[in-house]
Amino acid sequence: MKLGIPKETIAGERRVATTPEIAKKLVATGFEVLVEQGAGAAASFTDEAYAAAGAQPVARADCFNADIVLKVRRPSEEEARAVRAGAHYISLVESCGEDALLGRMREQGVTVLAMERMPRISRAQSMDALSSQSNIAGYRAVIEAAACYRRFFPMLMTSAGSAKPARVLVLGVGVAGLQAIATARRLGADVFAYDVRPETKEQIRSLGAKPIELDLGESGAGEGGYAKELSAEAKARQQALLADELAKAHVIITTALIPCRPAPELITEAVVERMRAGSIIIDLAAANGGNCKLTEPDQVIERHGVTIVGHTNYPSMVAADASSFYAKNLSNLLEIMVDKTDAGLQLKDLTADEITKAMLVGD
Amino acid sequence: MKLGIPKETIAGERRVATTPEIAKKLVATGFEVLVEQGAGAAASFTDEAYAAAGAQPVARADCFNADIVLKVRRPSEEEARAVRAGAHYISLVESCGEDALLGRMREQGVTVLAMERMPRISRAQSMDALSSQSNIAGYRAVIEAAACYRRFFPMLMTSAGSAKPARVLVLGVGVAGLQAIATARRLGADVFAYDVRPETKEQIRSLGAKPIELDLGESGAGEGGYAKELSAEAKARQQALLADELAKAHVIITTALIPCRPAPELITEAVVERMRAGSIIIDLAAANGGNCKLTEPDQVIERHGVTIVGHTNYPSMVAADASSFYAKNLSNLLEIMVDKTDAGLQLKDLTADEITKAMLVGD
Amino acid sequence: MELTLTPNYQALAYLVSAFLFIFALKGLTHPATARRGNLFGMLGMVIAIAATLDGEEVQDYWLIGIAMTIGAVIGIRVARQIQMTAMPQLVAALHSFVGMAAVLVALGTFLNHRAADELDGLLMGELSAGVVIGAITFTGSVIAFAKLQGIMSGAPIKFIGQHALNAAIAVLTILLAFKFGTTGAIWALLLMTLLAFVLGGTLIIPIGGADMPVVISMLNSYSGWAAAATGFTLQNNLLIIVGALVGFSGAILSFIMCRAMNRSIINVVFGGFGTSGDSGGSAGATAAQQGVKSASVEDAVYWMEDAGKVIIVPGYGMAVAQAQHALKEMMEQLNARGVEVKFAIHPVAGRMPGHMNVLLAEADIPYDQVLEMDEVNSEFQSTDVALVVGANDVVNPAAKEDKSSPIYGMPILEAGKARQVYFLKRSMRPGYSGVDNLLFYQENTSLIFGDAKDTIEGIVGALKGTGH
Amino acid sequence: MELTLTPNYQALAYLVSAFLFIFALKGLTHPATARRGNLFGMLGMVIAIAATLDGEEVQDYWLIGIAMTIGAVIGIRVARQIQMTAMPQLVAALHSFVGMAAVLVALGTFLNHRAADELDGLLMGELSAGVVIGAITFTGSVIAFAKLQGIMSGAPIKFIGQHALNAAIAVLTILLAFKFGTTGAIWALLLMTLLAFVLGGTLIIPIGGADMPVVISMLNSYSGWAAAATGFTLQNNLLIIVGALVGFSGAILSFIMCRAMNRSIINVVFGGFGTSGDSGGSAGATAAQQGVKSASVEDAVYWMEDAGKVIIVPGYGMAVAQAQHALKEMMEQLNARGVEVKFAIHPVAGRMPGHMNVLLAEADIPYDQVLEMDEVNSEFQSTDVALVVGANDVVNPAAKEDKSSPIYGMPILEAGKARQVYFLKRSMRPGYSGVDNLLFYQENTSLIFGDAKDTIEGIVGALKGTGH
Amino acid sequence: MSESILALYVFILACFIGYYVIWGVTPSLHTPLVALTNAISGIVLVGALLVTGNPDAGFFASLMGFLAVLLASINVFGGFLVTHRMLSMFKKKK
Amino acid sequence: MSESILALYVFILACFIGYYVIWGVTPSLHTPLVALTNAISGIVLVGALLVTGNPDAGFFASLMGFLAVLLASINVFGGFLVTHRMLSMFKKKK
Ligand SMILES: NC(=O)c1ccc[n+]([C@@H]2O[C@H](COP(=O)([O-])OP(=O)(O)OC[C@H]3O[C@@H](n4cnc5c(N)ncnc54)[C@H](OP(=O)(O)O)[C@@H]3O)[C@@H](O)[C@H]2O)c1
Ligand SMILES: NC(=O)c1ccc[n+]([C@@H]2O[C@H](COP(=O)([O-])OP(=O)(O)OC[C@H]3O[C@@H](n4cnc5c(N)ncnc54)[C@H](OP(=O)(O)O)[C@@H]3O)[C@@H](O)[C@H]2O)c1
Ligand SMILES: NC(=O)c1ccc[n+]([C@@H]2O[C@H](COP(=O)([O-])OP(=O)(O)OC[C@H]3O[C@@H](n4cnc5c(N)ncnc54)[C@H](O)[C@@H]3O)[C@@H](O)[C@H]2O)c1
Ligand SMILES: NC(=O)c1ccc[n+]([C@@H]2O[C@H](COP(=O)([O-])OP(=O)(O)OC[C@H]3O[C@@H](n4cnc5c(N)ncnc54)[C@H](O)[C@@H]3O)[C@@H](O)[C@H]2O)c1
Repeated sequence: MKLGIPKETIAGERRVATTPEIAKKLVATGFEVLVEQGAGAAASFTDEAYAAAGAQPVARADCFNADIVLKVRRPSEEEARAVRAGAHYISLVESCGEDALLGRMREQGVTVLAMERMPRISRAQSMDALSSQSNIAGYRAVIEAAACYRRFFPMLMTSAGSAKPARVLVLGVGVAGLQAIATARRLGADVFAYDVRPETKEQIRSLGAKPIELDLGESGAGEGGYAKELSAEAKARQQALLADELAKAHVIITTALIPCRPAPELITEAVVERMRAGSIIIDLAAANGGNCKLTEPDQVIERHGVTIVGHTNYPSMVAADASSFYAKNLSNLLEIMVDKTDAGLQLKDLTADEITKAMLVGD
Repeated sequence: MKLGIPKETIAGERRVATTPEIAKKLVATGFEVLVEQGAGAAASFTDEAYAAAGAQPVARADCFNADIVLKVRRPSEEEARAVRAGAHYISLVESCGEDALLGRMREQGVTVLAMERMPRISRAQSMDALSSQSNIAGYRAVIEAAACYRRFFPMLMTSAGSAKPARVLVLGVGVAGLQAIATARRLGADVFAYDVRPETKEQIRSLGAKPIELDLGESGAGEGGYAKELSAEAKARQQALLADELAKAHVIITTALIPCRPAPELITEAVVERMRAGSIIIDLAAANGGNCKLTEPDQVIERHGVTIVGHTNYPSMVAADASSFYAKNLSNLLEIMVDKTDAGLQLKDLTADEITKAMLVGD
Repeated sequence: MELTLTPNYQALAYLVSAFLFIFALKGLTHPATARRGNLFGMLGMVIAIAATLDGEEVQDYWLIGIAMTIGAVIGIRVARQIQMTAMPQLVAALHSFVGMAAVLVALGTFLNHRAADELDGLLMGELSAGVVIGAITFTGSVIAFAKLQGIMSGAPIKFIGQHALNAAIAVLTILLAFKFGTTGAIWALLLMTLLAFVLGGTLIIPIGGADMPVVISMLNSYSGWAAAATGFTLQNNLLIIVGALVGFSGAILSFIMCRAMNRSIINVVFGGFGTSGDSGGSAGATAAQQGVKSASVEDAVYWMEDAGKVIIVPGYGMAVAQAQHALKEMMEQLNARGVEVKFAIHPVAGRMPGHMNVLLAEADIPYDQVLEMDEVNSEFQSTDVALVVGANDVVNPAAKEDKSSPIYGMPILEAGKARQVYFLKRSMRPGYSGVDNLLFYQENTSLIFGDAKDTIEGIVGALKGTGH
Repeated sequence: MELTLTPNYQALAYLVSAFLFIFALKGLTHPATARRGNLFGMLGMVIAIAATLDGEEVQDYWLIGIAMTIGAVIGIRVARQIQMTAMPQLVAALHSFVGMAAVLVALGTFLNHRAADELDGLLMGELSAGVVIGAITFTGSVIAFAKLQGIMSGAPIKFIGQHALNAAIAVLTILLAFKFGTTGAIWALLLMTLLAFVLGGTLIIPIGGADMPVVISMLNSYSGWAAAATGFTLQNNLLIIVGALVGFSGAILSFIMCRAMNRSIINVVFGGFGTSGDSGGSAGATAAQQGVKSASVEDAVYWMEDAGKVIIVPGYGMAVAQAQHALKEMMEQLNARGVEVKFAIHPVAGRMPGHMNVLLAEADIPYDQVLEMDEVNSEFQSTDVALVVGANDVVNPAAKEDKSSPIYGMPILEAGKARQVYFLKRSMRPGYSGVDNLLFYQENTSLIFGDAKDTIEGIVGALKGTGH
Repeated sequence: MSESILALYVFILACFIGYYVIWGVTPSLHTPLVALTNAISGIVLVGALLVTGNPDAGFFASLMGFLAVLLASINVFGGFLVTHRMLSMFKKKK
Repeated sequence: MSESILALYVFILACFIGYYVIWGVTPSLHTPLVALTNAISGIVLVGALLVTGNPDAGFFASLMGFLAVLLASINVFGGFLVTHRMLSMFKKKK
């Protein structure tokens, strides 16, 4: 069974869907691994390393001719067309509900599996790319904040005066938010955090940070560990109650997301105006509309003296580890998708396992 | 007595020689503080803040008409000429030995005090700008490394595989090196460090990192806590003995300097070739020739898959805190330079105090 | 004018014997000296018996020889053949013998003295004490034995007015003792003895099976007092000393045991009070009801301090308790004793990827002692103690065994394979997944209830206390 | 047939008195109960005296009344007027009185018994023990007093063959005791007494002044044995019990004190052995020579546990020892007792700017408890304990007082203004600047020698031990 | 001082020792300690011997003594042996 | 059993108690504890009283007794008072 790993084409995307280390494992399992030449370069994986691991560096077209095409990002029109009929296509397809492109692929005879539809059950944790990539985003967002901030994160008392610790506020305490908290704490910042889901309070404390508690009059806990959208009333209330905390912060890292909904707006322009000059907002929800009103996706802008960072692809900035994690998620998934038979690997019935069943697009 | 604080003109310099907070103190002491309009903008200090602190936002020419001109960096030709006769000029003049520009200023009747000539005695610690700025550089260099590195610094064991901790090697364990060690340790890296001065071993351990010991056959400890240049033989030996350690490292931060000498070359091209693809070298000695052969000042280059970062002005990246520290150093210095009399502030005999005596250029 | 000590060699032998008993008890307080302690005890007993037999009071050896031989044969046989698990019953049974022996000795002494017409009030008072305490010990121990052996239900048996009844019997017994002391009436003696037998039963019946260890220690203490009382009647100082020793140390030991089990001694001794007033019950009590063993900090220390290898399994509870710094210190203490310590990190331990790593790094635990699941799982088999610190789901064998469980299919850390498993958690509550942990019920598992940080600090303290 | 206890009320009073003495000693082992312990002691003594006076053996009250009044007046006066600093001498002096009293009592008893012709070997043996031990206690205490008071040089006085001489005197004394015991010869008694007086002197003279506290405790133990010996001669059980109690506890106390001072008890008791073999001397010994007080962990704990405010001054030594985690735990322990704990950070503490901040943050010490020099300096005055953990230059008053010092002009943390200052460092060595620290010599300063982490961990352990 | 009073002294002092000697026992030794204390309380055997050995003892007294010796002997022999077995179980791998 | 032997019993048991009672003393209480032990050793006063109070005592014996009572009294009164003063010094601010 052939696996095709093409180079990513979306601008700025440095990740790759498999690494030499994982390729070696896949080859050992019995897959034939075809990696487009140069696919791993941006993530510091050389073609030689892939070859050494038993994968075959091939031309782009050959990749798409595989039985299963593994990618990181949503396919482009060209890529969608390139996948052959009867093949399987797996990536973060970045779609919600109806999707013309994916519809066309299915018409073409391609089975599409969406990594972001991975169910949140214990058995699927090792395949959950959303978690693995969010984790990286949370870490990298703090590094970005520290790089942009014109002061120290930690408290330092020196003979040339004292640097006060940065007051970091993390909004949204999911996977990314927790890692952001941990990283900011490591750097010595004074860290506060807020989420609509009440169980996050203990989690925030478990990382040594301080939870902010607001009384919204309703719970934000939704299904499967995700949050649900708040009522209009509660949204307004949340903005108002958060305002003072936000204005006091020096660095804000927002990660609040609701699956398949626009990101909640937590930071208004009025709040940004109140912040100290030189403060930083890192908006991890930039791709979904942003948690800050002023955020512009993929742009770093300064408004009212506050730097607002709207990068949409943090995992890509940590391309090597992000690729490793993603590749590991894929290989764990492939493991439950195939049977080893005497006649080589055989694809299982994907509707029989609740995991693959949930991932199938359009069924 | 008038203090003039002009805006810095060197490209990329974001610092300023006083901050609103320190300006307030100086005003309280009896100084008249003239700050060029917009001088603090790049460091997030607004003209309004200065005005609120009692300083006067003035035009550039007025600044240079002051009794004492305070700057961060070496004066440009234009600035040197602008200082009036009888006035004092204080900054990091960045000169060693004979210096035509400063000679002309003295001929002009300007007394020049070099901040980098601050003697390393206990009493002068609070005025030591080299220390305060090196400290910032050490911190910021690690943030830069984390931002460039395509993997995690810390060890993380997750359901999508484990990230191994970055192996960080710090060369030169002075003020900057120590802070780099501390910051890298905070981020969870596995930190090693090396210096020619033997007393640094205990200091490295005191920050939880591991010292690398080499037998050079001679000690590198020089005067006043600084290092001295090694013999040619010892240099070669050092390069050879370090090579294996360097090749194993994922992130190298070099800070090795010898006052008024070119920076020692510690990383040869051969070593860079041996490093894992995606590794990072942050060369804090870039301005003095670099500790790495390949470093290009003010450039980020990639050679043999290794990213070599040659920024020369890290403090400026943390402009707000760097300015605060520098301003505090200056104000502590001014305190020992003047007497409060009924007739206002009076300049003391600068040759009478060992500190100011050592700082005077050309006497 | 010469030293007049010679005829007193028996007294000196008794003194030596008393010494040996003291050292025996002291020896048993620490594992390193425990076996030596027992030997001291045996030696003390041999000397005591020899000195007594050699004394002028003992003239008739036949009966004694026969009785001792029979007793020895029975004692050694039973002790040899008993199952380890039946030890508590055996001790209870042996106990009843001491109680009965004390009663018999007191009665025999009475008969002897009456025959020699040497009765006086003091003597008969002492006699009464011996008889009563001995009798209570006897029936009490018999009941304890029956409960432990399963002949009688282990559940506390209660009835209304039980305290009143006990009090009434006790008062009556004392009155009879007074009557006997002042008149020497045999009927009073016999009735008193009878009542004391009854009292032994009514005192112990209401106490639940879980408290039996404390009860046995308590009865132990009684038997000491009985021996001391006998000593007074016989004017034998060895009996007095050893009786007092056993009596007091037994009482203290009961107290210590209660404290270790988080029970009040009053509750245990007056069974009825405790169990009825217990609202809800402590974590330990709940655990016991469900067949889960709870343990104390000292138990964990006992196993860890001389272990070859200890593996720590941290989980979300470690993070909640912020126990990482304490764990570091515990690791250092163990390392100092030559114990190898490793941390086993499950990929999803905690609530975020790498949660444990962040905290262990904060506490400066060396990276090479922190192992991934795949690296470490094969090591549990050769591990003496697996210390599960606030983790739960990640070591739950249900993930492997129970297909219906929501965590089925998740790989786990095989902590259960270690020789001893200690869980440090606050309650029997499940973890994130809400699934009951099957490992709790495993033979080699014990739970130490409480906040993980407090418990670890307790362990560190105890480790420091036991300095080698 | 009735109870025959009544005539024994004196014996019971003695028993109560013995009880009280035991509780008195127990009470003095912990600050919280110490004063109550002393009261128990007084009460015990009052009961003992009253019971004795009321006994039938005492008939003549006149002499007793006069002697006790004089003794009481002198005793109370001296104890009231003595300077606190002269306490040790006073105790030594009081001690000599006990020794002499024991000698006199033994001699008096001999005379009384001889008059009544009741001498026997056992009695005279006991008498000899009382006389000899009492005499040694007397001269020993006199010498100790002289050394402490400065009448005699505090330096250990040694001469060749001193151990041989002592041994010879001891053997001779024992021979004389035997002679006396078997013959009752007065000359033997007197000569023996004389030799014992000499022995007391020759035993103590070689011991140095620094060891005097231990010596006094040792002599204390002797006086206990003397009292017990007297008890045997007088067949008085109170004297026996209390004598044994004082004798043994004094011996143990000497041992404990030696251990706390890191001295071997053998060295101290046989002065000559110890001091000659002492190579170099420990940090504590060096400190003592330079007039610097060294203290133990428990001392620091004693002052901290009930303090209102403790300020910790960390320095480079904390970093070297990596004591930050232990400090965090100590802080928590103190906070739990309601003690306010702050960290005072000097701008150049450590070896890099912010060195302390990095480490304290690692240990998760809350930022609001970490204060800059300028904020905190005014607080030392209202601080009970300043705990200087591996810092040195940053608290050295030489920076303010000594113009010639290289650190002159550097602002310092004014730790010296706290009520008590404890330095945690390994030696008397100076810090980075190489300047001797004037604060060491201040009245309220003590040094606790050892690695800072070990010391802090010791403090944490002790704090846990003293749980309220 | 009467012997009874002295006996009382001895008794009380022994109580103190009983009090002090047991503190600090390792919890895992609780059970063996109970077993040992039980074995030691077999010291009533001494009393039983004195009753039985009394040449003037009547039939009933002798009978009681006989039974007492028998029972106490079981306890003494069984008790120490049981303690020994418990402690052997506690021997640790080293 | 002879009284001497019983006295020996009492003596030895008291030694045990002396041994146990003192462990765990706080170092800062070492000196007060020495002072108290000293005061308690003034118990020889009881012996002195018995010698002096003996109606049959001769002159020398009475003299010795008298001196002994005097010295022991100084110790008793002075000792407890000194201990008390030391402990007062130890009283903490609260
Ligand atoms: N790592 C991730 O990314 C991630 C994300 C989401 C969910 N999860 C899930 O989280 C679970 C992680 O497993 P786990 O074993 O680490 O945690 P767990 O199964 O949730 O168990 C944690 C245990 O810690 C105990 N605890 C809580 N506070 C404590 C304290 N102060 N002192 C002592 N014990 C305390 C609790 O018991 P008591 O209440 O009795 O004390 C609880 O049983 C897995 O089910 C995993 O799927 C993981
Ligand atoms: N902060 C900066 O940027 C910087 C840079 C360079 C120099 N300095 C200088 O460094 C000094 C800092 O003052 P400081 O008070 O922090 O340090 P310090 O004066 O150097 O004193 C540190 C003390 O710690 C003790 N110590 C070392 N290891 C120890 C251990 N394991 N346990 C216990 N004690 C230990 C040492 O005494 P023992 O050997 O007796 O144990 C030493 O006296 C100043 O003189 C400052 O000028 C500072
Ligand atoms: N298999 C598993 O058990 C598993 C795997 C991964 C994650 N999870 C859990 O799922 C949960 C969500 O994870 P995620 O990071 O993917 O979530 P996400 O990325 O969808 O959202 C990020 C966070 O934003 C929060 N948020 C949404 N609206 C908000 C608002 N208005 N204000 C403040 N915060 C708001 C959400 O509560 C969430 O915590 C976490 O608790 C995580 O532990 C479970
Ligand atoms: N007033 C004071 O007491 C005071 C103030 C500031 C700094 N200092 C001390 O001065 C010392 C130097 O400080 P700095 O940071 O300004 O030094 P620096 O910037 O001049 O040099 C940085 C480091 O590079 C090292 N180095 C030089 N050649 C090397 C080689 N070939 N290989 C490896 N390392 C080499 C030096 O030893 C030094 O540690 C430090 O110990 C610092 O603590 C003292």
